[in-house]
Amino acid sequence: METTFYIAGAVAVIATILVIMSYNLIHALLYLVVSFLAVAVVFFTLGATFMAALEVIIYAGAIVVLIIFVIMMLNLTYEDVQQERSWMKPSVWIGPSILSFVLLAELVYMVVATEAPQTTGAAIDAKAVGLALYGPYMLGVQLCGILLMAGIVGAYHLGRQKKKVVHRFLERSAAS
Amino acid sequence: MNANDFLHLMPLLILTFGAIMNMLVISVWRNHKIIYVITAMSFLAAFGSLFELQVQGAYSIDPLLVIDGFAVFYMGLVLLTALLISMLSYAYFEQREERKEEYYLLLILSTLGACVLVISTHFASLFLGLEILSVALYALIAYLRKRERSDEGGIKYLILAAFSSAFLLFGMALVYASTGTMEFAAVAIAIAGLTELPLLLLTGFGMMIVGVGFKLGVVPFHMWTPDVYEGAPAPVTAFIATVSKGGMIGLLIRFFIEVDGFRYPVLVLIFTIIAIASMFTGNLLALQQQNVKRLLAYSSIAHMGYLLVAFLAGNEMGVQAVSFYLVAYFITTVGAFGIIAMLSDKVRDAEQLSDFKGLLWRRPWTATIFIAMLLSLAGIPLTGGFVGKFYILAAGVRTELWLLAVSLVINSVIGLYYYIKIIAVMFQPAEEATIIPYKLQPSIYVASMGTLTLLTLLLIGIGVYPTALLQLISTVLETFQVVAYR
Amino acid sequence: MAAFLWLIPALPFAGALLLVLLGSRLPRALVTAIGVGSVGISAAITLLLGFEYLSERPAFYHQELWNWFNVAGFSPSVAFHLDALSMVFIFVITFVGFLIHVYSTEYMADDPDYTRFFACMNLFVGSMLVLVLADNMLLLYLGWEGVGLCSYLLIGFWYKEPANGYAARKAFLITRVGDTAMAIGLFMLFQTFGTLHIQTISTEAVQVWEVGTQLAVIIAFLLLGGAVGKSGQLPLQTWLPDAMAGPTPVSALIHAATMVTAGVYLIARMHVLFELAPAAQMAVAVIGAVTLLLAGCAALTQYDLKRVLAYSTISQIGYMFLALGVGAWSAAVFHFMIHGFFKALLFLCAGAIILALHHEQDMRRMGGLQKKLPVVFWTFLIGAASLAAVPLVSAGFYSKDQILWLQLAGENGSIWLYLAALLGAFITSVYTFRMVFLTFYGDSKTHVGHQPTLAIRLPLIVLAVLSLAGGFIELPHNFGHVVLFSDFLSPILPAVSVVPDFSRYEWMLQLLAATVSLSGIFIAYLIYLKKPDLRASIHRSDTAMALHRFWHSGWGFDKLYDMLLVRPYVFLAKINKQDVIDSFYTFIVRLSEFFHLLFARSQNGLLRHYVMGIVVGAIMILTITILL
Amino acid sequence: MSNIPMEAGLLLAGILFMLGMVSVMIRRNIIFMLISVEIMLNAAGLAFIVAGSHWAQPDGQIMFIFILTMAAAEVSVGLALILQIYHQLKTLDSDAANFMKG
Amino acid sequence: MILLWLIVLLLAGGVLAWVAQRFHPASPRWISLFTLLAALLLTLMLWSNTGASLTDSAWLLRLEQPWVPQWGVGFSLALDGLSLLMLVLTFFLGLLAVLISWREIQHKVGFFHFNLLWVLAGITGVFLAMDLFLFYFFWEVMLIPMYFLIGIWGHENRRYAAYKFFLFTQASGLLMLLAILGLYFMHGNQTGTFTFNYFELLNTALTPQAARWLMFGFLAAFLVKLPVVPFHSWLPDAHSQAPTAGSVILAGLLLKTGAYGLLRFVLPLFPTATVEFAPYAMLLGVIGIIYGAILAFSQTDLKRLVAYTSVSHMGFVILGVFAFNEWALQGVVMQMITHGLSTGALFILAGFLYERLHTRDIRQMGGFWATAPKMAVVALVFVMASLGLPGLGNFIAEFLTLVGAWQANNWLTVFATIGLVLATAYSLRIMQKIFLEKNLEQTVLPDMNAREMLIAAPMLVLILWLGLYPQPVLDLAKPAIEAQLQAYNTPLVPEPEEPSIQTAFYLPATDSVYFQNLNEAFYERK
Repeated sequence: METTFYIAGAVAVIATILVIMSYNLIHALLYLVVSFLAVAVVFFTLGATFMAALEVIIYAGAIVVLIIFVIMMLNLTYEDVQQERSWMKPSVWIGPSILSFVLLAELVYMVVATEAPQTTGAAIDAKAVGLALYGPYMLGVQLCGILLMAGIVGAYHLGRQKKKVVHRFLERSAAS
Repeated sequence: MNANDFLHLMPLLILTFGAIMNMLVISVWRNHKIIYVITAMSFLAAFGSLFELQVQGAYSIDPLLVIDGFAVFYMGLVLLTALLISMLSYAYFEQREERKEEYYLLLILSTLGACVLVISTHFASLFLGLEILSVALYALIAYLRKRERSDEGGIKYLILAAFSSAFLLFGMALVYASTGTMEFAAVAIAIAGLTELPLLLLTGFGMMIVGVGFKLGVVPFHMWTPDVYEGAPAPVTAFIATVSKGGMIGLLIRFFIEVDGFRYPVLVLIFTIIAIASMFTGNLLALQQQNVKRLLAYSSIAHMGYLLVAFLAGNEMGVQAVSFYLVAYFITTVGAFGIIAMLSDKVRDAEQLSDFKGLLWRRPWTATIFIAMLLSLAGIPLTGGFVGKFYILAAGVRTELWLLAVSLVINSVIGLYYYIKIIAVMFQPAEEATIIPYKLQPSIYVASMGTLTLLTLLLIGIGVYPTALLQLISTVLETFQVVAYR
Repeated sequence: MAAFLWLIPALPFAGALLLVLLGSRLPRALVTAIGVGSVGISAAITLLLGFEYLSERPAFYHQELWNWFNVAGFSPSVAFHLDALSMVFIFVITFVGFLIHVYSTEYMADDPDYTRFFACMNLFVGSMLVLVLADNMLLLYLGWEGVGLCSYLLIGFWYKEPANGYAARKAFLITRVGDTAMAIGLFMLFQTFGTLHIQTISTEAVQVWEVGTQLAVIIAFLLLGGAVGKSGQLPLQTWLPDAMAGPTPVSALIHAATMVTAGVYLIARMHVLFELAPAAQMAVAVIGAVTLLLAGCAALTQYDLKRVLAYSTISQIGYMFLALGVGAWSAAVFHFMIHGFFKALLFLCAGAIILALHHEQDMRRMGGLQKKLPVVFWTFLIGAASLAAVPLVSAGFYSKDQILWLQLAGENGSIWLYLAALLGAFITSVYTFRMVFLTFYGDSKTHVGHQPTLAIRLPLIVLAVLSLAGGFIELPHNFGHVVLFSDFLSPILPAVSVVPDFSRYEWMLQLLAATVSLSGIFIAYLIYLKKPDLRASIHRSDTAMALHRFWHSGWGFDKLYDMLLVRPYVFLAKINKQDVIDSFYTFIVRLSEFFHLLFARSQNGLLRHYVMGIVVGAIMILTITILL
Repeated sequence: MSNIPMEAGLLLAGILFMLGMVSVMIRRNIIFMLISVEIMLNAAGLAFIVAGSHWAQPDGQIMFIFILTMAAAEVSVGLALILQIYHQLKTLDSDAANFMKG
Repeated sequence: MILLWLIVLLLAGGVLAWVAQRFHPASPRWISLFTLLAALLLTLMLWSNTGASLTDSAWLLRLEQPWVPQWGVGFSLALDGLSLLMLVLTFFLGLLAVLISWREIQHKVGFFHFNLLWVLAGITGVFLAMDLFLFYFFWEVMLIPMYFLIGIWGHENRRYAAYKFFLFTQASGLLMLLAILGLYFMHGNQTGTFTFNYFELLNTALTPQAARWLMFGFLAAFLVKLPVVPFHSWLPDAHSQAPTAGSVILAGLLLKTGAYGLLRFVLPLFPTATVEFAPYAMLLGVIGIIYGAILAFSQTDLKRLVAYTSVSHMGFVILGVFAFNEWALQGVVMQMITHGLSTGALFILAGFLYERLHTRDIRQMGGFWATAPKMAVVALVFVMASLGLPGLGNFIAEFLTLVGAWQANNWLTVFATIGLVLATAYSLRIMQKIFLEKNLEQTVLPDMNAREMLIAAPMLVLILWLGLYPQPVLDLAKPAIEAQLQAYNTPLVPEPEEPSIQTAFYLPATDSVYFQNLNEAFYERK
């Protein structure tokens, strides 16, 4: 189990690095899926099987697909990849990387330096989660509903195009 | 969940109900006025239901929420402000957007998020409340889709808010990892015995501060404020400045006092630095600003710094001072943005300093209201802002936070400079107006001006006779169980 | 009659007030009536009061009008104190003042500001009377400053000429320097005695202090400062020659007869204090001696008729100081009175000449007036004789002789002071008759216009009589021994104690003084009338001319003060016109603006940078957590 | 069940979080930024699950569900907004959305 | 209650004036005129009624109403001689301010008078408040309308001046607020009752360290307002840019609030700290006297010149306050009143000149005596008052101050006295440049008209009256001053017996009794 955890973790990290470094959006998204899948494996090793499934279904599935849809709508081309490449100059990424590294170092230091109370991890099955979710966290679930409602209404309002604009857009995409 | 729980959640239920009503009505018949009325009514009803709560001690709905005096006060504040904003919004959106109905829906949801924030006692409810607030806000900020600035503000806010939410979440995870619980009270119990906090926990707190600090718009997490304030429609800006920040403040106080963070010098130091940096940065940034909305954004950074002074006082007086200050600040901010909304035309908001040239002679009453608001921000007597600032200083002096108090004083002076700069612009010789506000229907105009006048009177009322409000605050806060005041 | 004491100063004040309030609407005759009449009635009351005083012989009259104020025991009153000393002074002030007022009616007749002139003159007379009648130092100070104000107003009377304004300001400022010293003296007096009441101080001082107590010396010096300023003595004498910018009657009244002798009055009034402070008293004498020589020399070289008289005034007051310095109080006061007569006379004559010559004041352009202005000539001659102390006939001889004699014979006297005084007497007669010869003899150079009428002649004649006869009320004891005047003053001013050994030399000394005086006249006659070659040879000599220029400029004091005080002050004021302290605050403003710009650049609108801002904040927070 | 130390799990979460953070900072493409934020949120969720597994409580997983919900809502609004911006500016460059500054 | 009505009267009058402009453009003038007249009469009535009650207690009237009981804030007003004098001055100068503005202010008349009356209301409140919170409240209330007065109706550089004025006073005021709060909590922690009441706070026992800091807080506000030299730089700008009425109120009243604050709060609250600080304060005063005089001498802008003379004159105030004896304090009170009159008058004259010439540059003036003799005489009197000519009120003030200061510190007093010489220099320069010399521009300056004479005449009468018979004023202020000094020591000098002069002949040495006491006391102190 431990080995699986470490391997999956390594895969997740590498895949994420590749997400960061790739210039092509679609490639990046594919790596992202890999990363999510690896994380799902990590969940599995931690005993959160239900969450592993959710990770695959919603993150790797729904969200990424949503993004891909949008990318398709935007009709990105090779020029965009070139542009992406031109944006990724060392001068751009060195500073933030150093900052992040500092922050990571601090985080690592803190995590390692802490003597966390020793308890053994235990698998939490879907039933326990479900009981808790519809027990004490009942209200939370309802709030989630409201959250989604806000998201939907917002996305609906913002995403709605003026007819004319949509029309022109279609025209142009047809022409190209 | 039992009937009593429902009763205590009545304000939230009413808001949800209002939102759903709105949605239904929109799907049947888009009508601005009806939606507006429903919205206002649901705010009003939610506010009214607060009186039915009759809080005796704290009523807790384990593990997520608690309804106590503090919660009632902050909810009331949030709801009233939202009501006022919705009233001002009507005039603003009437002329601008062909689809104005969703705005009210989002406004209600957003307010609901803020309400959840102030009554939450658990990381989960904190997070959910915050996100409801944020997600609704993304759409609200970018609501006027045709304005580039509106979109820009929206995307900036979205990315940054999600970014900071990630920090908040990671922090919460660390705290959870360290203590094994996500309830405020349990966290407090877990660390109660410790004289020194474990590093993991501190890191968690530290990362949570990032998230909280972002919402409050304090230095160094302030950079979104001016852009979002400028980009958002004036009523939404008012909403961000008041409801969103107020909700966060309420949460911060509840959490921090519950875990008694004042015991830990690290946290106090961090907040002290943030407070001082916010005051100076905000005020200095505002100094030569020509855009009134941006200027108010910068000034809000400074005001959050002021609030932190009272917050850091960490005593009962501090909490009361924060509450009082918020009331005054809310009235003032809503009033100021209300004026901006009133003066705006169809294309852009009246946000350039030059738009206010000679306002005192062109529209004396509007100008007078605005002057009152600015003076309140500057903390000049006869306005609530003065009493609020006084209270904050008093709280700070009581705990002998001399450094903070002196910074506050210095900054009040810097702040004064740009507030009176606006006033000075207003009494310059009248010129041809560069921005001609949309002619409102007389009834709407009267209603809006009436609202603003009411706000002004309220502001002066609490400035001249703060006793009643103080009384209210202290009675309401009595039920708020504070672990340990210094 | 004593009940009317208050009327003496009040009347001129009332006159001034009336003229100020109604001046522009009154006909000229009424202005004259008010202006001259108020002083005239004052003079009359003074005379009546004087007779009463002489017959009753009380220690003093006292009249309290009201309590000025009372703060924690500091309670000066507006109260008048009339004793012999004040009597002499108010007599001179009102009487000479009246004559000069009369004279002015003609002298100023053509001036458009006739009313203003009389208002100021009346105000002056009132203030001066308050000065000498005050029963406490504070009220005295009121009069003291009041006369300063009037002096300022009258010197700058013809204000259109900037030089006149300058002279006026100079007079006010320089005297104010002395007044400041005096004010400090008053603080010290008050601190010691708890009152500024003069009589109380005089009585208490003797009990509190030994002779030579340091505090007493300091206070005496400070009061001396005031006296020196007002009386144009060294080192504050430079304003007086310039003060001649005012109309001539003003010079006669203020800058010759009355105000400038206020210093003499002050010292005489506070003589108890000065007796307790021998060092200060010695200083008075030395100042007097030096001043009289310096001013005499300066007078020798002046061409402006009035400037000669001005320097001569300084010099004569030097004599008074000399007398005061050796404790010859009554001699000083006597000389004051006589000087008041003859100097007023000389000035008025000068005024008549100036009027006749169309405001020509340069003696080199005069000459030959002996025939054309006979009355003026004769009266002037009498005045000059008195000034030069021509023996026996002139009043000046008696007053000055007394001083000279007491320099040697007085207890505090010394041979050096005597010699200085003697030399001064010589110089005096030289410059006096230089003036006479240059003005009245020789060829006529300027057309004579206005012939004096009664309003001018009458004062001249009266004063001339007084200048001749005034001396006979006090004659040396080897020579008639009339002591009316010193007797009159004796209750107030102690007589000087004479070293008895000197008595037998008195004759000799008088003879010496007379000789000196006459020889001075003779030398003036030689140089300026008889032997013009002599004069030309002096003019050819470089050293003589350098000396001449040096003396002409009043020993360079003006230049010195200008360089030491005025210029640095003006320079300081000029460079700091914008107030350096202000720039400090401007700097703060600039600093905040700088920070504003700095911070504003961070707000560059780039989303990535904003994210970075948050990250930096997170790093800072975590760093703090780790480090602490 | 597992003997994986909590530190290891948290470190993994931390590394993923930081990677996401770097990405937000270095990318100019708004979609990339959004993706990066998702990575961060996912990392935070991982941390919750690690902690929950450590304490053997379901709460961590429940938080993960909430995070998931929030991420979904956020992505939907975000994408809508991005679409809108793309139509306004014809680019996904976040630096182009730079009208407001100072 | 009458005290409250005074304030309410002014506030209401202000609002009425603003509103009334809609109905008739001239009505605001009349409304504020009558309001102030009523207020003045009311205070004069108070004065005339208080002859007997003065002796037993310093306080003539008190009003205590709860305001914010949670904080221990009361609406507490009280009137003693000092306040009464200040009120009379306030309303008198206010009345004049209305009269001067009669023709000068032609636009936004209503708003102008609104601001004018509200400034005066704030000032009245400051002079009456006996609750530190209330005091601070009024202290700030007077700023805003003043800011408007300068900023709207001022001269060319008015905005800059208005900012400067506002920022300086606000900054210093906030420091005072800190000190007030510090005092409040120290008192509260000691006694358990948290209150801002002045009379209660007087009994606070402070450690020397705390007292020092709190005193500095209070001083900050008062010294800036006064102003004392390094903090004076707002004043020349504010004074020279304000409209005439504004200048008069600034110089005549606003500066006095600083002096009043020193007397009322700093002295009694921190008796030990002030004694410690006294030499430095007096030094500041002397620096102010001399520095202000030098600056005044170099100015060419008439109003700026007069403004700097204020700096110089206010140096005497701080010099006197920190001498801690009755002479000096009486001198200070007199200085407050007479400076209000004399400088006010000079500003009014500057206003008259500006109205006629549209310049304040004295280099463009000269020789106006010929055509405007009345104005010249008035100017002369007030110029002389400003240089401290005896017989005019300022002399009494300065002399008493100096006498008092001399008892405290000899050398500093010497330098302060030298300031009198410098005062002569700049004062005479005013006369010289405006009324004397040649009239270079050949301007025919119309003399003062009846309205202007109506303004000038009372001031002339008052300044003369104060110079010749200031006793009523001194009597009125005496109990108040003694009360402020109570914390220091019992008065040095026992009450003198009335000098018993019945006859025309003076009986010497009646006052030797008290002179001896004084001497003893003095040497003991040394």
